Amino acid sequence: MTFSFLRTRKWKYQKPSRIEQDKTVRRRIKYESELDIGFREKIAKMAWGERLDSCMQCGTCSATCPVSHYMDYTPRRIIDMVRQGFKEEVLNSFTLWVCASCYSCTVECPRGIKITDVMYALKREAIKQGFHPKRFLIPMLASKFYKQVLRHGRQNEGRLILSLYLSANPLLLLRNSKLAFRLWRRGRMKLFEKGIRNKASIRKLLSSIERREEEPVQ
Amino acid sequence: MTSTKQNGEVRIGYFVCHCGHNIGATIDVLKVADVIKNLPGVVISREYKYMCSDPGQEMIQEDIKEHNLNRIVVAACSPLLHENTFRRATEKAGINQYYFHMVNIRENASWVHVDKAEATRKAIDLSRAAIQRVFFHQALEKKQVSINPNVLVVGGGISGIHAALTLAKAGKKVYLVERDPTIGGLMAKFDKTFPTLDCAACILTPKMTEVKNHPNIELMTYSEVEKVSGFVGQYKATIKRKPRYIKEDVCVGCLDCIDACIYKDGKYYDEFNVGLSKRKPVYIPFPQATPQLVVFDPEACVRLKRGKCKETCVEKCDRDAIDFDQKEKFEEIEIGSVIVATGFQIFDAKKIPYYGYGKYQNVYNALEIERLVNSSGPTGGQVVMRNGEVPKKIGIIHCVGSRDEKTNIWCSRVCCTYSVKLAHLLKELSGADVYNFYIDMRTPGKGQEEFYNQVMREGVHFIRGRVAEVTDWAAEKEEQGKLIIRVEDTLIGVVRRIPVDMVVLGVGVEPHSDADKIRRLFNISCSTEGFYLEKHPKLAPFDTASDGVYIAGGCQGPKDITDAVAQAGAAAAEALALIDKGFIEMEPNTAFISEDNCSGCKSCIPLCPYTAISFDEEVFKAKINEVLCKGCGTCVAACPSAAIDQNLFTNDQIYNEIDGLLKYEIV
Amino acid sequence: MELKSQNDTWKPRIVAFFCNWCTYTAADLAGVSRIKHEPNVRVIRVMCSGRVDPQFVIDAFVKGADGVLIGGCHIGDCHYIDGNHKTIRRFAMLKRILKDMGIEDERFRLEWISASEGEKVKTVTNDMVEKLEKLGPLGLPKKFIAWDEEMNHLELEISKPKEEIEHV
Amino acid sequence: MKYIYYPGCSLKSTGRPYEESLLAVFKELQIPMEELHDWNCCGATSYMSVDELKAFGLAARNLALAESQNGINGNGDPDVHIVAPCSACYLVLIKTERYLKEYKNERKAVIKGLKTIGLDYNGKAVIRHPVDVLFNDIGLESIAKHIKKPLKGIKVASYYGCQMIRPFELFDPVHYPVTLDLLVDKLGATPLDWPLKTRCCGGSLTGTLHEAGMRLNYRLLSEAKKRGADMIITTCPLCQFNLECYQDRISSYTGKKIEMPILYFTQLVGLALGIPEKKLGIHRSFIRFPNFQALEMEV
Repeated sequence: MTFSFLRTRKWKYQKPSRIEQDKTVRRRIKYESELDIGFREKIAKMAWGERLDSCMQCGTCSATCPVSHYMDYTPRRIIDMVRQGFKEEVLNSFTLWVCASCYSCTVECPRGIKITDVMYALKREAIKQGFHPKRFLIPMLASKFYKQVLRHGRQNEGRLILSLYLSANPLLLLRNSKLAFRLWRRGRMKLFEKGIRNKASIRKLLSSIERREEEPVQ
Repeated sequence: MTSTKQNGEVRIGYFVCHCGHNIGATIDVLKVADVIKNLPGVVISREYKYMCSDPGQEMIQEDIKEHNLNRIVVAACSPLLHENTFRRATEKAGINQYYFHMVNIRENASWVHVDKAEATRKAIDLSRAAIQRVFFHQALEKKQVSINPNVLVVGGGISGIHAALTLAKAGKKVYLVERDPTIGGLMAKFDKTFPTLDCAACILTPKMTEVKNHPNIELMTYSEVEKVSGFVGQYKATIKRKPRYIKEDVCVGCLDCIDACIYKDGKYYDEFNVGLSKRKPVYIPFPQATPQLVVFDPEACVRLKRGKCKETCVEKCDRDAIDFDQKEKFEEIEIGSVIVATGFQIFDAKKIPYYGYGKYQNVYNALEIERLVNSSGPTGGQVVMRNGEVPKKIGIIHCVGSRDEKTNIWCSRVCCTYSVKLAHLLKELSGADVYNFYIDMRTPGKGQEEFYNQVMREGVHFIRGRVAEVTDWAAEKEEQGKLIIRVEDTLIGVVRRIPVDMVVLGVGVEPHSDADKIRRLFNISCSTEGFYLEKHPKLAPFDTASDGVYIAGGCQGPKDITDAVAQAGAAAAEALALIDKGFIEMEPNTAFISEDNCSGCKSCIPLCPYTAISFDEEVFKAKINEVLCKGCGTCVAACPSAAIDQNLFTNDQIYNEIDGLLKYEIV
Repeated sequence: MELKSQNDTWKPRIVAFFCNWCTYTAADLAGVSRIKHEPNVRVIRVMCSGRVDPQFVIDAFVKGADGVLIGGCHIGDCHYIDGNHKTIRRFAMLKRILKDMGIEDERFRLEWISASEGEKVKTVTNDMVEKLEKLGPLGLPKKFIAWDEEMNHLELEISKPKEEIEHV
Repeated sequence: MKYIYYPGCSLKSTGRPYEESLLAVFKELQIPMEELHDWNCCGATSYMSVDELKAFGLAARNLALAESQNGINGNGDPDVHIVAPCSACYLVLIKTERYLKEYKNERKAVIKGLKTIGLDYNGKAVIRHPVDVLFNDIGLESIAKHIKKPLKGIKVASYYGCQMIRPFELFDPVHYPVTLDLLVDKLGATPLDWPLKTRCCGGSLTGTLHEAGMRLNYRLLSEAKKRGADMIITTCPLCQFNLECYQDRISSYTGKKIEMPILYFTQLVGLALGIPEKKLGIHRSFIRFPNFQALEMEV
């Protein structure tokens, strides 16, 4: 499970990237016992997921998505897999993390499904259940962000990226150092910034609205 | 209390139905029968599997005879469904049918409730109310109203034409009103019809001519129904005749005036060719238009706009048929029944901006393509795009405006097969590669699946996926200058960008934007989407809630020609059944005044919408004309001295119904 | 199946007057479509909502209804041209009278439900039941008994000294 | 009425020119505005991926602060208009407002949490985007009155991005927004009609899924260039950053030189209003925007 293109330095635009084929023969069958029957209900119960069941698999979401070609399962397939209880495949999929929250699918869906919000629900579920790939930048960014805001009440882009790259892949830091320098020279990057005045209040607020896991959303 | 009991001691028979599991599964029918048995007046209380079946009805009749019953209460389904069945059964057993009353414990209880105890309690309450009510029932006779045999058909599309011809052939006088200058409707614009590919004009024009020539049909084109009054059997309608500026009885349709017009070429939007060509201010919609009469467009004609023109057309017309002073006329006609066949309109693709209709010139809607591929169309059947080129690759998008919560939620039913048909025609005529983009392929009619299969084998591509956008921005060299369709091929699971030259939008159908106006004229209900509501979706798809008003064709819901014609025939047969009976039986639910109580206050008189109440100055009392009364009961509710009452819904009956419903708390 | 005793839990009871052409048909549609809703409404069919005499409504409250619902065609759709216009006028007047009688606003409701709005029958019913459950029982009959007793008592008090004289 | 300015984290760092120009323009147009005291991060998209309820709590704190900061208007109603220039903040705040309106249990939980830190939220705050304020409250006509230097001869591609116009249709049609184009037209420049004006720039993907982000930005930049745009204007600090800061890298990947000035729409408005470039933060741009006075001369 690697992103080969992350390593390519140059890409030739005119030629579409070669399709990597899995040459090994693999048995593919899904037994009912492997499915998580309650998964559909769980996701549907989360906020704004109520209309999951009315999906007619038209594919508008995938076609309108600007990043669907980086997904292993298109959003349409994710929706159906959620409905059918393919929990592991869904939570292991890149699709959740590639989603850039642009809301195109939500706007276009002819059945009014809030697909972006379903993706958020799946992201939360994946983080909670520890499903996302290790050292995969996007969920890491989310949790770094989470912690930074918890600590300072505000977020500092420079420091966020710095700590993200440090713990994920220090090489990335090197690659982006020039950009950082240019930003800094134009006064658009600060590494040190004080957060909000009353930092404790943020922690107090967030810990007080901790929700027990079983508590259903209505 | 005793005064209302016309036939001695009240002996009630109560029958409760299981309706198989429909009622029995939710309501404890035995318990209900048991509770009702002990109520005063009830002689016999029974339950049965299917009360409406023959044995069920026979049971009622036998009980009436055996136990000398004189009131019958049946608790079963909705009175709108089976009230008449049981009334007939009661009548057969020798007592007046209005001694019967029906309790709805299926639609109103067992089907909509889950809690068995509560549903049973509700059934008992409703039954108790009915038992108390029937004490006050009286013997009544149905009143009869004669029927005017003339029929008004609104809409001259294929449905209206077929209905009018059926009625005319049966010897009935028909007024066929059409708002366009010609009859023929949408079908006249089509080239070939699916799935048999027979030419629309070849099968439609003979029927149009027949309409024109039939002695029983009075054709009123370029006309609209303005006002309707009266009731079943005795309707009056006012028809607005828009001026054509042509003497209809003089013009022979030589079309010389069109040649003579000061405009050498067409300049105005051609309605028949949906804008693909231009017409002159004086025009005939299409060569086979019926009637063969020209029309002057008052918005375009120089003479009509400015009052001054060389009037070359008038010079040319040797029959002197042109009359610029014509005014709107109103005609009043009397009819007994109405068939509404106003059809549907196509969805306006501009409402979906991401398909680029109206923005990119080579995006067409399906109706435009029908004209484009038509051999008598603006290009003579050549598939030439607006930019003058012949397309090499064509994309046809299904479900445009249909199955979408933001536009129309319903399936338009015809688009799949007509898109397949257009794919076939476009491929045949232009040799282009044709791609069809569908969500679900729905080709349910006779011969349609076979047709779909045939077109698949012709090499038309079918891609399952709803198109997300049609744009002109190119990501690849091959996409330059093309329209790019972005879609997920859902069966493969990959997003594709397909560059095409021409995009055809398979637009859905929807109710006319002014359907509401017609609906109010005839007092027809509408389903939520705006199509006219039938009385019963299965058993009376051509009937409406207004007696004597029938619906046919596209105004009732999306349908193809086959179904529209079938429904039109059924509506005509239904109207014939009404007419040939000669009279109509009305519910005797009229209001009546007990003169002793009337104080002469006149408050009821302005309330009656049918002016059925008059005032007798001599005795200083109000009087109700039973023939005019439609039985709404508004006057009854308003009478301050309780002098007015309504048969079938008397005050005593309703008060006792209320009492029965709420009795158990005090018990 | 055991029927629960009728006093164990209080449930609001609503008397509904539905016009034959729109709302009654809508209720039938709700039935045919199996749209489940609260079982508290008891429907009385009338030809037009204009037939609903204000006295019917008062009578229903007096006999123990917790709420009264009138259902008619949308304005402009009346089968009898404008019967529902008359309903509105009566409704407005009656609402004021009921208010003076101490009957809360939510207990008396007028709704336009057309023949195709089966779903609306459900929403209106459930909504009304929910509101009435919050309000609690109206219980006019019991109040009447209490008031009658009170009146009797008062009368007794007043007539006590005269009692002997009258007895003679 | 005084608007409450909610800058969000980006406007204090990478989006500094946005803040500078926004404040300058509002000052020039005499729109009273005051920064929200002790605001905190809105949570952006990342918080939503970790814990939804907390994300709403975080955003609700700002709403509650705004409600307590602004008093009461003439009619006695609370009158709170929050101006959130960053599209992400704008959407998060709006989403929070709608969500708390729709879901009772969540509202209760969030308000309970706010009460522990001495705040209360009653759903009165209205969240506005500066585009919305300029277009609907101030009006194009009164902006036009302030124009000192019409931007004649510049072809401007307006880039609306995602979160300002989606998923809620608030002040602009979701499929084909027009407000910025009308504004550009009013400023004297030529608006460019291009189909990608609402297509995603990748958001934070440029930092995490680099290639995907680069490709998305390449599409936007090359399409704008192909259609002859002189510059792109944006309404969001992240969009601006993505479009501007990776141009050299995209050029080196594709071998095609792309030099497209990316301005905030407020900078463009400021230029037309005659505010000095320095005050608008134009000197902080990577790609120098050609002197517009020279362009004016050419026409």
